Amino acid sequence: MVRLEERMMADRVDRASENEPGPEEIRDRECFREVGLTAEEYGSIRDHLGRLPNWTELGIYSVMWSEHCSYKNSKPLLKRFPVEGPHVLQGPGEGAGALDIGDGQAVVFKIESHNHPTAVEPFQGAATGVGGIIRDVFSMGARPVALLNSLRFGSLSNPRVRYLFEQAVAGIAHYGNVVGIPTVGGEVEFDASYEGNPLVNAMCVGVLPHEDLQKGIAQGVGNPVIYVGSSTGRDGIHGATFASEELGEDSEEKRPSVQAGDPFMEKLLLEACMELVKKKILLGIQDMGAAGLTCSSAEMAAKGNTGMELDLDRVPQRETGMTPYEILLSESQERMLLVVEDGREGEVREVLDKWGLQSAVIGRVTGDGRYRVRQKGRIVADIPVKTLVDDAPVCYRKGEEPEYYRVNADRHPEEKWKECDPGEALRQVLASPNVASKRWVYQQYDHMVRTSTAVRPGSDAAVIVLDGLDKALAMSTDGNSRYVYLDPRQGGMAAVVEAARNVVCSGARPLGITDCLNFGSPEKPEVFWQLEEAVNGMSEACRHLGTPVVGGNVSLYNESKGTIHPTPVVGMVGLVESRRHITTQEFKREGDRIFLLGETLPELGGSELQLVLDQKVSGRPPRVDLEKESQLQRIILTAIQKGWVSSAHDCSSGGLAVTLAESAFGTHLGAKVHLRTKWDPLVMLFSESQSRAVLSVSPEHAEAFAGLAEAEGVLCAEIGEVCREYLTVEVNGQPAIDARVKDLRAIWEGAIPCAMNPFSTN
Amino acid sequence: MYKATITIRLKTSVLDPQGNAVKGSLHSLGYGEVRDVRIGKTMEVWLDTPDAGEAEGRVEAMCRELLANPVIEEYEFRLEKGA
Amino acid sequence: MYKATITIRLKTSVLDPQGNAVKGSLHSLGYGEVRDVRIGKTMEVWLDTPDAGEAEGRVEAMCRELLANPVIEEYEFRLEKGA
Amino acid sequence: MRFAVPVFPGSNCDEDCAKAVREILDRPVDLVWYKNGNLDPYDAILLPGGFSYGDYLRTGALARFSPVMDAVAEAADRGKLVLGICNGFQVLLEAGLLPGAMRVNDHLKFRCSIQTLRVENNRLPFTGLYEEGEEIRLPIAHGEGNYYCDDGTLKGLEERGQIAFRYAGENPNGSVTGIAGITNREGNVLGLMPHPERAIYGWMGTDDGARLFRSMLRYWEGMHGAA
Ligand SMILES: Nc1ncnc2c1ncn2[C@@H]1O[C@H](COP(=O)(O)OP(=O)(O)O)[C@@H](O)[C@H]1O
Ligand SMILES: [Mg+2]
Repeated sequence: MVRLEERMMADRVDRASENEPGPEEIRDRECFREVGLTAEEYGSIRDHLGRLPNWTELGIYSVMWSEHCSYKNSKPLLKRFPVEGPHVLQGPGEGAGALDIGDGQAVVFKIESHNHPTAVEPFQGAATGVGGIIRDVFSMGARPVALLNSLRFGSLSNPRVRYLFEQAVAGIAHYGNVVGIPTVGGEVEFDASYEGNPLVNAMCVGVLPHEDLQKGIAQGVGNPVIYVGSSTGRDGIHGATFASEELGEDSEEKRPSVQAGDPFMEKLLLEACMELVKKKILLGIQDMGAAGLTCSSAEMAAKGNTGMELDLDRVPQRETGMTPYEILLSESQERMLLVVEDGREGEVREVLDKWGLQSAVIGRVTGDGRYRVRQKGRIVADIPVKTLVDDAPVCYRKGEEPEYYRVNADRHPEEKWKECDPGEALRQVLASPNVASKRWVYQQYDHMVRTSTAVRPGSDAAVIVLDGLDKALAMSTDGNSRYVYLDPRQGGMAAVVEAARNVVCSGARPLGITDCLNFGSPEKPEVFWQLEEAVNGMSEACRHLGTPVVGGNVSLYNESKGTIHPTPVVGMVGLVESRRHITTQEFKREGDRIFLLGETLPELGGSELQLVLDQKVSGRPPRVDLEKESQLQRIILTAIQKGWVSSAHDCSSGGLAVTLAESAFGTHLGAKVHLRTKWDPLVMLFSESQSRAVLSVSPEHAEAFAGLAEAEGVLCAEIGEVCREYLTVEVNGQPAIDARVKDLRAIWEGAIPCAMNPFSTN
Repeated sequence: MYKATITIRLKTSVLDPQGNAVKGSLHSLGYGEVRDVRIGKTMEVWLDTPDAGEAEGRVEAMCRELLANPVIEEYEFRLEKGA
Repeated sequence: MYKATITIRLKTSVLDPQGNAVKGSLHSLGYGEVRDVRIGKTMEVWLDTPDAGEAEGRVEAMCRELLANPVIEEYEFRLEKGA
Repeated sequence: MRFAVPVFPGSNCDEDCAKAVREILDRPVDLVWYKNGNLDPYDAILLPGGFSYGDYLRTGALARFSPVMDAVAEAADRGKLVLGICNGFQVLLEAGLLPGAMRVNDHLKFRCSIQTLRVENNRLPFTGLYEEGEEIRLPIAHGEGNYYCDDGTLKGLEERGQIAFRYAGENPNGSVTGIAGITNREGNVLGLMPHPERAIYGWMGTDDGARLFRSMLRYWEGMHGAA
């Protein structure tokens, strides 16, 4: 039964097109389900409006209340992250987080997923992911200085996976290369669980003087709302909702028309926006990302405690006959929304014209808290704006410890491999695409444009120097999904500490993180358990290391043929106090002493060795001791700052053996190593115990270095010295590895190119 | 021997930034009458196949499998006999 | 309104790296009968010109001036009236 | 000696080039917007790398029609030094200021790496401070650096010493006879795919590019006296 006032209101807000279901029809035929809304959600929309929503309004609510925009499933968990710290200028909530780095400067960074679009069209999907994250950063007023990424794909033996991987990498490369932001780092993991559901997470880092920091808010009643950039087409409609659903067999049908990126347009937008920021014209700026015009405009109004009125006839359109629903929900790329003081439109237009960008005043800020949209003189939506943002439903779900977790408690893989030869094992692990050189990937990225890349891809973290300052920024993306699968809490912690360790090994103090939580369907209790545990682990580690979470992104429903491994990815940024501290992982000089820091335990659950020898993932992953981890990081950083350290490389996938080999790659050097241990050689060499690193130290500082480690209570063993050409390792006096570094390197460098070109004859 | 001439175009709903850029340049060069530009690919494939029917089927398969990306592109082709 | 469909090809004397790569991929996908592949561009240009003769001249000029690079490419086009 | 760096929509190495001139040569340098058709105040022009007009149609093809390119042609004509780096090289080819054309890399992928080059001619305004035959290391970053010219043109380039640099060892893009950089007949216009401006300090991985800029300055001072 329709109440009288509902009917009256519904008359005032028009149906935009005869082809759309009317308000009553939506109610009677439950059309809200088509856009992913539940009956309860539909009920609250009615309550919020005090009448029946029309189709346009329903669309607006559906995207604003989707997981992608509202975080309805993850919000309660995200509250657990530490988000504060003395140097936090902007925490989660804006386009990207910002941290003070002294000298009046700040670093702005964020990571975001583009998993579903990549699964559908890998080149454009990955490329537009990069485009979106760049806009998030420059919409904060920051000049983007670096890009990173984190990739997950199925096995390269599958031709479809090779296609997806090849195209996604090419798309990432293309976008960043054209815009002229160096792609300086990242990671790639291959696992069958990503077969039909690859992950592409892109991170952007920017720098700005504090006073340039922008916000995405709509202020000042009467001020104009300006649209800039590409015209709106029908691309990516319902991308946000789509990203919040499982990819099923019918996704091919249901998928929205694919968004194509135009990095050239992005470059123009970037430069124009930087100019507007410098001219101090902007009151608010936000990019049109997920859920397009709707999300950006509604969020700006909600954050500004204002309202907004938009006239869709003024929105530049690429296609004809677009309905309000389509215009509002389109995810066409390379578009921004600006709010400026009334009367300054001319100044804005001048800058935009210079860069050849089209722009249009498409609406005004209002004071009545309504989100009102017109087309052809009719009101097609009229919604209390706060209900779109603040009243989005929140789902409090309950997790349930899965069976596999309990079963894994008493699996101890290391017991069976006693007879395996360590040298052979090393060759196999180096040939595993997870460990193998990623040069095939990063060679396609321009990692040197802007001439500030001091550490290029291939070392633990990338380092970018800052113009006019002695300071530099180190950055890394990390996450080991096998650890997270086996123990999400430990795996979550490991992602944070590994990222921090990478940054520390490069000479930086970790400042803070951004994260991307890639998980399966939260409606499955075991998936929700993974998510909750991982968030707890990450939070604990961040608290302990003093690295707040200043932004991130959640990507749920990553399921096609089964659920992906739970994959939280951490993007860490650290500050190098002086360029003199910049350190890389390669050995530098013959005769330098090699130290192993930290304790090695029999921890091979989820290890690369396990994967290579058993083709499976079982047991418990390495445990993280946060106290030990921070001690380790402290002494590495101190020793680097004292100028004692020639090279530093953290132990991660593949354990000590791989760490030693990688330290020798990229040079003509090798190492002679003697290990003493109570464990089996294979365990000693391939265990992935956390909180360890291999440093080479010049002989004159060796003693002081060992003293420092002892004083700090960090286990420190001098295990050998840097020599030429060969990697030889003895364990308890018995030869374990004896190889020419060149041969090992050929295996390590050849693995991915070979896998990508299985038909090549050479 | 057959020669297939394949034309691959972006679907009309997909943004063609290249076409837009070329249109812009044509305008500034004084070709103001240009209304729209769309850019695609053309491929000439020579096949050692004796039979037209077979050639047709094979080219169709190549297009679907490799040459065109059905998500954003559409294709058509014609066959000619001889060189 | 006229629509010009322009085909731009690499001159036969110029090696076509893309065509070669595609040929290699086709072979490895089992299309062993493929002898050669050459890849070029196709452009659709819509002109607001009432007269066919004029359209012809203008398109010819665009090709010479901008659309093709005479060092490595050759072009041809056909005109159609209407949309 | 005053330098101009023309900026096209989509240029992205313009600042890097200007920085190299300021820091290595300590000479004045201006970024010049592509709509500006006057380069009279400048002694040398650096066409920067990047993706002018998004590389749409063909690399360098759309940039060539801008007013600043008329001025570049005029400057080249008057014997001023013109250096085109990467996309700048591609623009010079499209503009006909250098012979030949660019194709996509033979492996079809964008390639960013530090390559070894051989200095083929050190009697050019740009190479005076290198040894002839010297091997130097410079970064490349391009998807279309596969230089092409026909046999007759190649013969002419070789005879007149217009080939400035070739890749030594691996040819990263398939260019004809490993060509990495060529000049015009007069030798005052150089186009090269590698990026000397990305190789001016050791921490960048190599500083072999600094001498290219210094060579230009030395040449100019030789002609005009230090100023
Ligand atoms: N997708 C990628 N993009 C750019 N660089 C990458 C990518 N994947 C790996 N790399 C680079 O390769 C090197 C090794 O990566 P990884 O094995 O993940 O290092 P770590 O184990 O220290 O985190 C790093 O310098 C990293 O930045
Ligand atoms: Mg590492």
